[in-house]
Amino acid sequence: GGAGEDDDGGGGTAGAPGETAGFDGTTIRLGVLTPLSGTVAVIGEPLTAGNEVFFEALNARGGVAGKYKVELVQEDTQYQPDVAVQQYNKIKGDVVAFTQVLGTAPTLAVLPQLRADKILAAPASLDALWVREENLLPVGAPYQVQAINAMDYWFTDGGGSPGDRVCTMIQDDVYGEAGQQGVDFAAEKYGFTVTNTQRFKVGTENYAGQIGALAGAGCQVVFLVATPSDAARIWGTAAQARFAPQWFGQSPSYTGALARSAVTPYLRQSVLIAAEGTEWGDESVPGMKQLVADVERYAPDQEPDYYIAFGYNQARAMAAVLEQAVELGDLSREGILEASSRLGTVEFDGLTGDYRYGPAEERDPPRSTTIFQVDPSKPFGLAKVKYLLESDAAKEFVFKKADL
Amino acid sequence: MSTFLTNVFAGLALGSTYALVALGFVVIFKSTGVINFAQGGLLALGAYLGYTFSNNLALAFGVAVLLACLSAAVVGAGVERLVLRRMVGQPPFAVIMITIGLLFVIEPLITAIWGFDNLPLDNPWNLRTVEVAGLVLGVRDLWTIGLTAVVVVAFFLFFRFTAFGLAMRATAFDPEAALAQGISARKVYAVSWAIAAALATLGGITLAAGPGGLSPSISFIALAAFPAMILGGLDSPAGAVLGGVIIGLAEALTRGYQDELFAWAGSNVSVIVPYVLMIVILLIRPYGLLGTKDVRRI
Amino acid sequence: MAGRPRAHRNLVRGYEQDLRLFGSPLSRVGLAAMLVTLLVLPTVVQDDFWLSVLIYSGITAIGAIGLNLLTGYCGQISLGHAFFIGAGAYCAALVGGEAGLPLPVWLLASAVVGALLGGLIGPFALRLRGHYLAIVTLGLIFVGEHLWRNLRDVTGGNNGTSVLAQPEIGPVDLGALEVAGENYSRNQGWFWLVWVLVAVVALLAKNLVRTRPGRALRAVRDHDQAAEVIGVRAGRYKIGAFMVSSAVAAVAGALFGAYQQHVTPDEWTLLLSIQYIAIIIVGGLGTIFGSILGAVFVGALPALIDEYSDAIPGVSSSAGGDGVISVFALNQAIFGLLIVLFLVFEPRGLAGIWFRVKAYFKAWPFSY
Amino acid sequence: MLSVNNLEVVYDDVVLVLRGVSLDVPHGTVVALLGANGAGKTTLLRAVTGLLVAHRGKITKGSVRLDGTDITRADPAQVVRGGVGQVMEGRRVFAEMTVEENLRTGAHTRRRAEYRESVDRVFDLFPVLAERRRATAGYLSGGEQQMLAIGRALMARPRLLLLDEPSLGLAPRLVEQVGEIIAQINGQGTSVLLVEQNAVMALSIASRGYVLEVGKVVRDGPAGELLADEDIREFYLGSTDDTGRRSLAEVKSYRRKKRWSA
Amino acid sequence: MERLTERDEEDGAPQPVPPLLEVRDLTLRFGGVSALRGVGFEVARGELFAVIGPNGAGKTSILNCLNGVYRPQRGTITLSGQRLTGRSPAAIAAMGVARTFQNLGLFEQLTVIENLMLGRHHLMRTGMLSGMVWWGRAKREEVEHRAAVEEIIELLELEPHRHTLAGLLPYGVAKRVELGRALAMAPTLLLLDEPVAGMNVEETEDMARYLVEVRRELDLAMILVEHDMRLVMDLADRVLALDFGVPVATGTPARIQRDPRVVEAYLGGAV
Ligand SMILES: Nc1ncnc2c1ncn2[C@@H]1O[C@H](COP(=O)(O)OP(=O)(O)OP(=O)(O)O)[C@@H](O)[C@H]1O
Ligand SMILES: Nc1ncnc2c1ncn2[C@@H]1O[C@H](COP(=O)(O)OP(=O)(O)OP(=O)(O)O)[C@@H](O)[C@H]1O
Ligand SMILES: [Mg+2]
Ligand SMILES: [Mg+2]
Repeated sequence: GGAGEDDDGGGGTAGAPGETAGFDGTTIRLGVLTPLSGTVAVIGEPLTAGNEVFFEALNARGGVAGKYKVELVQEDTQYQPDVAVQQYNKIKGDVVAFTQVLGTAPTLAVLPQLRADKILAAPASLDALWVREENLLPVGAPYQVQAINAMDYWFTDGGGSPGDRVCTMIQDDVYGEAGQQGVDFAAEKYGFTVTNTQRFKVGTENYAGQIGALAGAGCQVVFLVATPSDAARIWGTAAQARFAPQWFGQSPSYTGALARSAVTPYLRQSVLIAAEGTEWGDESVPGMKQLVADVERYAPDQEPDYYIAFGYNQARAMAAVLEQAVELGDLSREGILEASSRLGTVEFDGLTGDYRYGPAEERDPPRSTTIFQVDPSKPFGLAKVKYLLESDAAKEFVFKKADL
Repeated sequence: MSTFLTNVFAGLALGSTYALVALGFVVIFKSTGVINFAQGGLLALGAYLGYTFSNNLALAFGVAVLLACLSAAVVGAGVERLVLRRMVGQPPFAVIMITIGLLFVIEPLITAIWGFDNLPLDNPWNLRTVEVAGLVLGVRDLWTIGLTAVVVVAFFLFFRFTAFGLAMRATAFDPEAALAQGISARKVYAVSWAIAAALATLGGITLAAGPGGLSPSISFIALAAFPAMILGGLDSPAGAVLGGVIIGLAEALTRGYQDELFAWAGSNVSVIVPYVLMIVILLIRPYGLLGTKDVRRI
Repeated sequence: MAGRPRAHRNLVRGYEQDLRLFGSPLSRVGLAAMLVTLLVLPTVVQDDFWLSVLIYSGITAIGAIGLNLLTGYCGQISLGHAFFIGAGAYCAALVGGEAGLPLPVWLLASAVVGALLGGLIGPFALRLRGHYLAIVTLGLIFVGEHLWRNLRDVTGGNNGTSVLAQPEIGPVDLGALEVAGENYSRNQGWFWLVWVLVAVVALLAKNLVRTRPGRALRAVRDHDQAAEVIGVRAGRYKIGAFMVSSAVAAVAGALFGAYQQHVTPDEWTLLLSIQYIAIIIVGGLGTIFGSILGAVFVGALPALIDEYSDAIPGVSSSAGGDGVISVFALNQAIFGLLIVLFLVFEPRGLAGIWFRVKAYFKAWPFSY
Repeated sequence: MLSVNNLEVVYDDVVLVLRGVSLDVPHGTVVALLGANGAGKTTLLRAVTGLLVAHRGKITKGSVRLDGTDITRADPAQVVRGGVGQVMEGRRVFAEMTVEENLRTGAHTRRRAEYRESVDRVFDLFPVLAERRRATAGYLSGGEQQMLAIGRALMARPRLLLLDEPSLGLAPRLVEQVGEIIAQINGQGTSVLLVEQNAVMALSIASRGYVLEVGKVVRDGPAGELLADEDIREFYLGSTDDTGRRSLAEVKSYRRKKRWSA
Repeated sequence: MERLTERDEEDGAPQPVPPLLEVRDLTLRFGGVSALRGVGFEVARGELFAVIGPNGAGKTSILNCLNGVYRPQRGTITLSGQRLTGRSPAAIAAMGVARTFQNLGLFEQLTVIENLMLGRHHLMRTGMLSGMVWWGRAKREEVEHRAAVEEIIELLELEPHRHTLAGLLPYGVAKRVELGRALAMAPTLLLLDEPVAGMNVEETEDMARYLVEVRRELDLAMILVEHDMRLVMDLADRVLALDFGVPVATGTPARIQRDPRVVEAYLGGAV
């Protein structure tokens, strides 16, 4: 006979949700598609740890709605789209939703199937593309917003003026383009022009040419969109070439190891990172306080890491969806999508801006960004310079449904 | 002018690394008649060994480099011991595939031991630069060029004054007939793999000492060295050096003038320039600049 | 039992009979068994994961047959297979997705595009030999990747593009098959589609290699000068082999894209080409059946390791796990190790083992 | 010098080629090994030098001894260093090297100083090679390549020389000459195992002969005896009686296929 | 058969019919080496023409020029009035020139049958697409040409080796398969490069018998390059002796055998 889709077991309103794929009546299983190997594993590992820490804390409190435990099913995507799709196929039958799909390209790759299978997934990627996708549950201020806020910071607090030579250096892919869009948008708003743009291929070994071009163009500000291993090479090359503009790094450009290397002095002097939330262990932010406590409790070996917070936030958003679904009495795929569209605003206690969910077309992501500087004395090597900056320009950024 | 010279210098430094890797390819090709796909893996392995010696064991850098070259050579010779000695007389395809298999084994081994993080290699060069006539030159780049020159000279002396080169060619062309002349194919394989691994290590360490630090993706450089080797002629050490320098220069110059001259061809044209150059030259010279022609007669 | 003396079942009465593909009773039984398996398997294994593993293996098998025609039969090493696979996928996106044409059309279109692109290698195939040619085809991968990243209209640039080509033939939609009131899942439909195509491509390829053009290909591989002298236009066949092989690769790419529904330029890399080479060598150079064996082996092995990695000590299968090696790394290492061991013990691949077993049983009960 | 005992060789784990062959090459002698195509002569030589490995062949039974030491399944390079030189079937010159380089590989096991003298001797024997010393070996004519293969084997100054059809493709005058060379080398103390289709030449310089057929020694004896043997004459020497030669143009369309074995 | 009686007993006198093959003034150089210098000869229909000469005299080079593998610097070759010089080997093969090789040019990983079928290649038309389809032309041609090949198998007594890979054949059998492949090409001119090298007397006699039978059954001319003087003397109609690429003498076997220059340069004390 056929292997048709599992029909929703629950259905209807209220009452206990029925068993369904990924839910056996007591435990809710969630998928995680993340790079546990490859160059982006430095992000995937801590980010997933963030997912784990949140759910373990939640389970310790009883679980979703106080009674359903959450369990994660993790698969390694190596940050490759095709592997992501294969792994997606592998576990989609065992989970009610995906609480993490890391990376813009892997998310794009599984999106058609998410739609066909009516499954909800939370992308670990801040692309603006996700805001209007029903099957996705983004958190945080999109990369575009980060870039706009970074520019705003430069002109308001950083001492820059629209006459400055602003340049970009971006990874030659989707992720790079997101940052570029933000800077372009800012250029229009603040009336500057992007003097020079360098694109590079992921994994390039030698950046002398690009750095030479940026230096040749007399760039005073460079917005960088990269992943940590490339960013390390780029800044190393720049340091060696004695090229020292004001760098702004898109959040995933940075990782803690950069604060412990030969280029650290250069980074302290020339680099600012545009990211979310606050510095590690910042007791003044309730979300961070809770996070640190949870990490100490549930993952005592875990080193401080910015990406833990991201995973933690994702889990929180997903937990809110699950609560809603349980309330509706339906943990089936459709039920979860329905719950997602009925979700209101989710607060992240300062770990990132609050997000107004609801039907995809009405979602409103946060517009706030924190500017950090490199400081080896801090855990994870980042010290906040400006907390939750929310520029007017960023508020004006409109999120459109992309034709994907 | 000074940007031009800076680019030329960058090209020379890059080309030197290509030359080291390409020489490694040539050594293996000359003794086994196949392209060694594991060369990139050996390069990464050597660089990581260097990291362990220099960072974890805190040895003097020079000592660490030497030890790394030696250990990599031992690994290379071990490959003969475990695998290649059984491949005498087997079709070249099988041997090529074995090198691919080795690559698949070496890479995960590296990540299992050293992880995926970008590691900073302790080295005396770091980001130091010197200024010569207004040009800012990286100390590491200078060392790379210098070391390559030394290696190349040593290489030529070795082949000039030993019968090993001839034994290698004989083994590559017809291992069985070489055996019949008393040439030990095993020894030839072991020595050439050891040499190739040591060359790769040197290339890997000079790269890892650069601004990029050390990550598993360092092995990709071997792909970029393919065109260098082919351009020079698969079996010609001199060709490898020539090819390396040409490709290095071409790549650095294209990168330097990407915006002015190559914007029409898309971004990052420099990534494909080595290949395009190689393809064009092969159309004119099917055996590269200095390679020997196949001998076939009926 | 008595009656007229009957000819032995293996007696061959004419060349025509001798030339039959499934001549012996045993091979006919084998054929029937394979057909039944093909038909029944997806209804037994309904699990989406395993079906998708088999679907990917089938698609890979098609591509591998193409590469084997070129490398195993015509002796031309190509590292550029991934390029043609990518081209096929984009072609499917255009013809099947954007233009919305049915399956036969987008498959055929990719085949044609693949063949034309394969013809581009022609001038090189005529002038270059062995490794030099192989590295030129490697260049194709890099130049191709550059093209894919920059031809944004077709490929979506780095974003990649959705491939919305549907597996529809006339009124039949294999993505949502309904036969006699039974509904079949997308993966079941795709399984049948892909494996029927594997069978068709294998049959076409088998016919090709056992007739005049195929013999010519192998002659060129074994001794191209002698081939010329007996009247085989070696250059023409080399180019022909490139065209056929890349056409088949493009078909595989089209299927890959349409099944996966989204493709990006990151997928058509050297690694993919190398995987194909591994498949045909592990399977056995110069055998069609070997390509299929190799594809299933190489496709299923990682899935198996993956599935049972929890049971292997020292393997970390989740973030922060305490294993020393990730599943993927272990997978790759085992894969590499197997390849090496394989070739040390059986340089002719899986097909070689198969022949050995056959030879052994032919001589049975004598050892020689 | 060389003694082969009850040797059995299998290719590819399935093809049994030698079925218990025994043979002796006493010190300082020339021994001829005759046999039809496919009898296993080349296989026997490969088994002696250890080159079977390159052909997926295995010694499954029996032993090979060189001067009393067991060299069954020994490493080929070691065997050569132990003083066994050989002319391989099919010439196997290194086509991409020059003539001189080929000769240098032949002298691989010897000291550099000895090279000059040996090379001069080879050039003496085959003046054509001297003329073409810088030519690429692969472009030589078939016969020239054969000369090179012989010359290369002589470069090692082996104690035991294995020759697999050295006269193949050589002009009649040279065949004679090769016979003389073998006799001469033998005179200088080298033992020779000679596989030849040119039985007249082989038996006239050998002291003893063996006839191999489908993997078994079917006849052996002093060369003179074999030369006189009826059957041997018919199959290897080509004349049936004393009335003179029969013209090949008149060979009958059917033939008696007499075999010793089977 | 009558052709053979046409043969002039004493001398290679001009034939009444125009020659099948005319070679004029062939000159071939490789760098400094002159392989051929002004070689010219004619071969009549049905004639067996032998070329002898010391090693490196240029015998194989003549054959290589004939089938287009080498391009002579000077000279012309015509077959039945059509120029061969300048054509590709494949084109020349299609005109009916077949060949065996001194160093075995078999396709080693193909079976004997497949090797022989390749001889029929230029007589068949199946292309890649029709080959894939099988039904139709491909099948028809396979069956038809297989029948022709089987005749050759029978003629050369290759039955036991039909499905053996050519690379594993004993040398003598391999030579026979090569002859078979050349015959399968249905040639008008057959070039044989040392067909009995490496064969013992028995095998040589077998080969001689095949050649004689082939001559009797098929209407073709042969050029035979061989160092086995017995074969040359017994089978050839006329002989060309070559030394250092220069024709030394042409004539009947008997005359050549007595020619002092030939004896001096080539034969030595043999024969
Ligand atoms: N690598 C191999 N694999 C399988 N069979 C082989 C192999 N090499 C040789 N044979 C078979 O072994 C038998 C003996 O071969 P061998 O070459 O020893 O004969 P030979 O006496 O030297 O013949 P020839 O006079 O033709 O050189 C032949 O039947 C041959 O087909
Ligand atoms: N392709 C080539 N390149 C260079 N020299 C060549 C080439 N082909 C032939 N020669 C030279 O031309 C000469 C004639 O060679 P050819 O092969 O014709 O001789 P042959 O008469 O057939 O000799 P044999 O009896 O030894 O086969 C030889 O000296 C050979 O070295
Ligand atoms: Mg032999
Ligand atoms: Mg010749």
